[in-house]
Amino acid sequence: MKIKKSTRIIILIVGLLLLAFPQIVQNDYYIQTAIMIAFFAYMASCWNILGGLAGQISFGHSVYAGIGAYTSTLLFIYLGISPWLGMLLGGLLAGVIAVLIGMPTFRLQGTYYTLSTIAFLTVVRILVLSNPTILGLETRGAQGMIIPLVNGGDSPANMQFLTKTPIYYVIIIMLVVVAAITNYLKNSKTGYYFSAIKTNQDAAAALGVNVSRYKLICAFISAFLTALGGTFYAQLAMYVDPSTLLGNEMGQQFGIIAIVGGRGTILGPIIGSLVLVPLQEIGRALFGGTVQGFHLVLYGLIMMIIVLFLPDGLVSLFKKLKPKNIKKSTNVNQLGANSEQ
Amino acid sequence: MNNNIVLKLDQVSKHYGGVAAVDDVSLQLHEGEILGLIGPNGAGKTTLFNCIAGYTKPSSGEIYLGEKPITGLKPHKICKLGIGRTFQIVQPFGDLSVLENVMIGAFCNTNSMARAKEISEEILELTKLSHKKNDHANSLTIVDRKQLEIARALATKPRILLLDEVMAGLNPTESAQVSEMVKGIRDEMNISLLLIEHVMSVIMYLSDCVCVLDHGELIAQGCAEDVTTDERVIKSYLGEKYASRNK
Amino acid sequence: MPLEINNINVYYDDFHVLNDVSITAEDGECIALLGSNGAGKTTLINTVSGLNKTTTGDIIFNGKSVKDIPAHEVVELGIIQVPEGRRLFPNLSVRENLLVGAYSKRAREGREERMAYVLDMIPALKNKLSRAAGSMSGGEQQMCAIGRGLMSKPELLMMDEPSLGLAPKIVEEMFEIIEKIMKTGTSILLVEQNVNMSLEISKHAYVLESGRISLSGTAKELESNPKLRESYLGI
Amino acid sequence: MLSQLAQPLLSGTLMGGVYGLIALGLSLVFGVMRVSNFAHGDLLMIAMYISVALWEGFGISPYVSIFGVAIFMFFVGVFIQKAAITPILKSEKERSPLRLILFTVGLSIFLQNLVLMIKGGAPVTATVPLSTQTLPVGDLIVSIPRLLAFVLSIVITVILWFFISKTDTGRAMRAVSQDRETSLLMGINEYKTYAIAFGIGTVLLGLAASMVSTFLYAFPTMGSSYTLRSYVIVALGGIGSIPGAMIGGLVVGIIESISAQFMPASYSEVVIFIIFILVLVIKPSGMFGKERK
Repeated sequence: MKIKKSTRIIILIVGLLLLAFPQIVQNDYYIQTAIMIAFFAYMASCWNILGGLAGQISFGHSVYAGIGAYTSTLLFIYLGISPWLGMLLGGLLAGVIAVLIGMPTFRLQGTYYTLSTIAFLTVVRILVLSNPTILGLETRGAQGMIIPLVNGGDSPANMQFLTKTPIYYVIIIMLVVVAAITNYLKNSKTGYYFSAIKTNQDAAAALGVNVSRYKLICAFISAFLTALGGTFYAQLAMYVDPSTLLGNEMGQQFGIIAIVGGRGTILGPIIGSLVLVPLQEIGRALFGGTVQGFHLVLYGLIMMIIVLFLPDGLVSLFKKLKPKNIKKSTNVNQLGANSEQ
Repeated sequence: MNNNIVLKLDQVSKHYGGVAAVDDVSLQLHEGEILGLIGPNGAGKTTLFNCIAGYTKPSSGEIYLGEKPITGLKPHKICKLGIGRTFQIVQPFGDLSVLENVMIGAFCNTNSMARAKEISEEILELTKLSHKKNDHANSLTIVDRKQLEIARALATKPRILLLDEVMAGLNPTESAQVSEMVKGIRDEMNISLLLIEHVMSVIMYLSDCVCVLDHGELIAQGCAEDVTTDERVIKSYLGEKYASRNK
Repeated sequence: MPLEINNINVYYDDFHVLNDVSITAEDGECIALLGSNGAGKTTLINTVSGLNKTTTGDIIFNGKSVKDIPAHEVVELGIIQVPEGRRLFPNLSVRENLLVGAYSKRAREGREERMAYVLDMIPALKNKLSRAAGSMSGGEQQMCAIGRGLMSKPELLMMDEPSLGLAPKIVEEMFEIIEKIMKTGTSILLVEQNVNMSLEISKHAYVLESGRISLSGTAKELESNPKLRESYLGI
Repeated sequence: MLSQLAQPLLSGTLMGGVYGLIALGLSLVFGVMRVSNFAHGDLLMIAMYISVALWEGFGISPYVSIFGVAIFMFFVGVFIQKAAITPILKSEKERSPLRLILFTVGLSIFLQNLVLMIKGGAPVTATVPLSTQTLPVGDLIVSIPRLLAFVLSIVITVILWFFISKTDTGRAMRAVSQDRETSLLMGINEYKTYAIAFGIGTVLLGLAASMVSTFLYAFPTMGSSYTLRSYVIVALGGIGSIPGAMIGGLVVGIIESISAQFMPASYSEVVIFIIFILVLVIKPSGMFGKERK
């Protein structure tokens, strides 16, 4: 797909700004906030591949983040495998599990599919919470695992960094990659197929689309990428525990951010994250951590409002402006053509 | 039309509960033929389509594509083997443009974006939708949607095309336009067609041969003129007494 | 004049289903609405019922415009439809289906007497009251659907393809019932494929073709008009 | 062995009756409107918190406040229906469950965290004098509040069954659930019927919440497990079936209670999930109920 010149310039400027951001602000708090925004934008984008492109709504997607984080951490602790490699293995495992769980549940549509995603997350969380070991490896149940430091935490080869700036660059790169993948999918056979499945499975099948196969492919990609985000989050906190990574809260947030921003678009999850994630910080500033759940109250409220009044998400506000622009430009062309005559 | 049989139904039945929606139907479609399928509402025409295209498995009987039995195969497999279909209620993939809609069909035979685009543009040329190829599929008028639906199916390169009431909802001018297009498809692409239609004039104009279904049964088969003067057919359409009185 | 339909136009999205259709019906007479599948017959009666909206013209019933009244309130005026394909509530018993027919305020009072009256009109239902409607034969279902319509004390009864898919003997039985209903002073708008039977019992008839009235006149006139057959079979 | 199982069988039956009542409201809403309500369990949670607050703040026993709570919940239900669900249903030509799923998930998150914000995450319960009373029956111990809850659940189910099968409104609800267009043609006001169905659904939650608040703990995140359980019960018993919901509730209650003999108590949701998968394999029709009409 050809990208317009103006779009390229915007991408270039935004890219440079993103690169320069840590140098400009030089403030750990702001960098940390930017990391969280980028992280949730990344996760919402991963969710969006399944929920937005193919229309399969999951509110238990954090289960794959948990699988990724636990896999890379266990591989690191027991075998000394670097999380850079571990995250890929975790991603593969998450993808395979997504396919296995998808085989029976993708036959469900709508309500019962969404329900099955929440239920699966709950089950995995309970199993991790109430067992001190998994497959003989110590996971310490609810306590979670602390990731041991290498060289005092200064070991880029093991995804451990002393300052926030490199972490920021890691997640920005991940975000760019997932946006590029989404863009690629949207402009490829696979993405076209996802879109067809989302609108009408019967009509898709009539055109030769193997519906169940493409749903599974989509689940694999989405789970794989989500798992990478899980490892990132673990390395950011240097800590893995079931109630955060496998919590309902995470599972809900990925979806909410994408839905509020705009399902099925590249920018939607990013806009959603830019709008919603700072609310967490505002909540923290207002109540200083004494009040739980504040930002989620707002998330829930915003989601209800968006679903009621702006079902295509915040992104559709921009799109509504677009047709006017197109009309204007054609007018200009016509004028130009006339004057040439 | 020649005598090669491209599609053969052998005593196909479909029961729902105790009711036979399709009852022991046998028919043949020849290469290059347009076969009309008519009958009153609820006669089982769409169910028969669903059996052929794999959306429902016949309770008994066999369906052959050429020599190959295809009974009970999944819809996407049947599409790949060369049977395209349209639906009574058209639903374009609304997220995509007209061209992209057709490309989904074209991907049936290619993985390349460029090749799919090429095929689709050819098809759009043929279906006279080229000038709208970048329009949002949801913004199309009803007649364009119908043509898009056909274009999408054509892009899968079918040997046989099943058209389910493509003229429904069109005014006479539009329906004449689509009829011409359907004829063009047969002549230029050598595709055999099976079409369900309510608008009789369309059936008369297009079909080489007509099958009449009533209560799931095949009650008449033959050339258009013969069928419409067939007593059983008139009876099923107009009622018992009318048929006998106007003999 | 109980029913007067003046120049209505109905669209589904951009599909023009009814094009300037006008129809009038007298008290206690039967109007036959003929035409092939897809001509717009069902759309027409659904518009009278309030399920579709007309963009122009008016529908007047007993001197009152009904075109902007929501479907569930149209029933209160005495207009009821017996929909195509029976559309009984399959898991409700015959008795319950009849009771739902008398759901409207105009019919709720004295509905037990009404039911006795309906069962008198359609004796075939008498010993099937406790059967689940969905488990009955097509003919029995059609009788039940007519009974359900009668329960609402209709002044105008619109029947959509009542003979569809029924055996000839049952069709005759049903037409006898329709004649009985007419004698009670209820106007009937009959949509039918069974041209002959419909023309036999109706006074006036209209033929719809692609959303327009292509022929109209007394039943006698139409019966001998060769164009009628043409519009059905296209020859 | 048998005597070992008798006690869990008994507790499971008692609890199962309450589960049935909770699922009934969902079954009604799902059955009549085909509306997915992911906030079902959260509405139960809200009602329980209200019961507990009335007991702790004003000393009003849940057994007294039950009707007040039920009436309040009726208005909550009608409000949700009129403010959100009806507009969403009206705005869509082809009804798809998607927006309702998203809306009710939003509602669920909102309610959960509102309670968390105001009351914190610690579990609460209304410890009334009756809470700890038991009744020995042979070797078995019957908890009196649980027995009461069970009996009331059965009574309410019978009343509801009577309402649905014998009254005009009940018949109208069944008619709408089977064919909404034809219901309109019979003079039934579709959206009014929906509001009543949703209202009754939340009333049932209010009644159940009041009864269980004397022996179960309420906490902000309890909702999702009740939502899941209710959907499983509805799939088991058949969408919209009243006796089905009760039987499904008893089945789930008993399975949970017996499996708790072999597993840690925290595994109850694992058990529900396993039942979910089993229902999916054995009785898929329960979950493939048409959501589009």
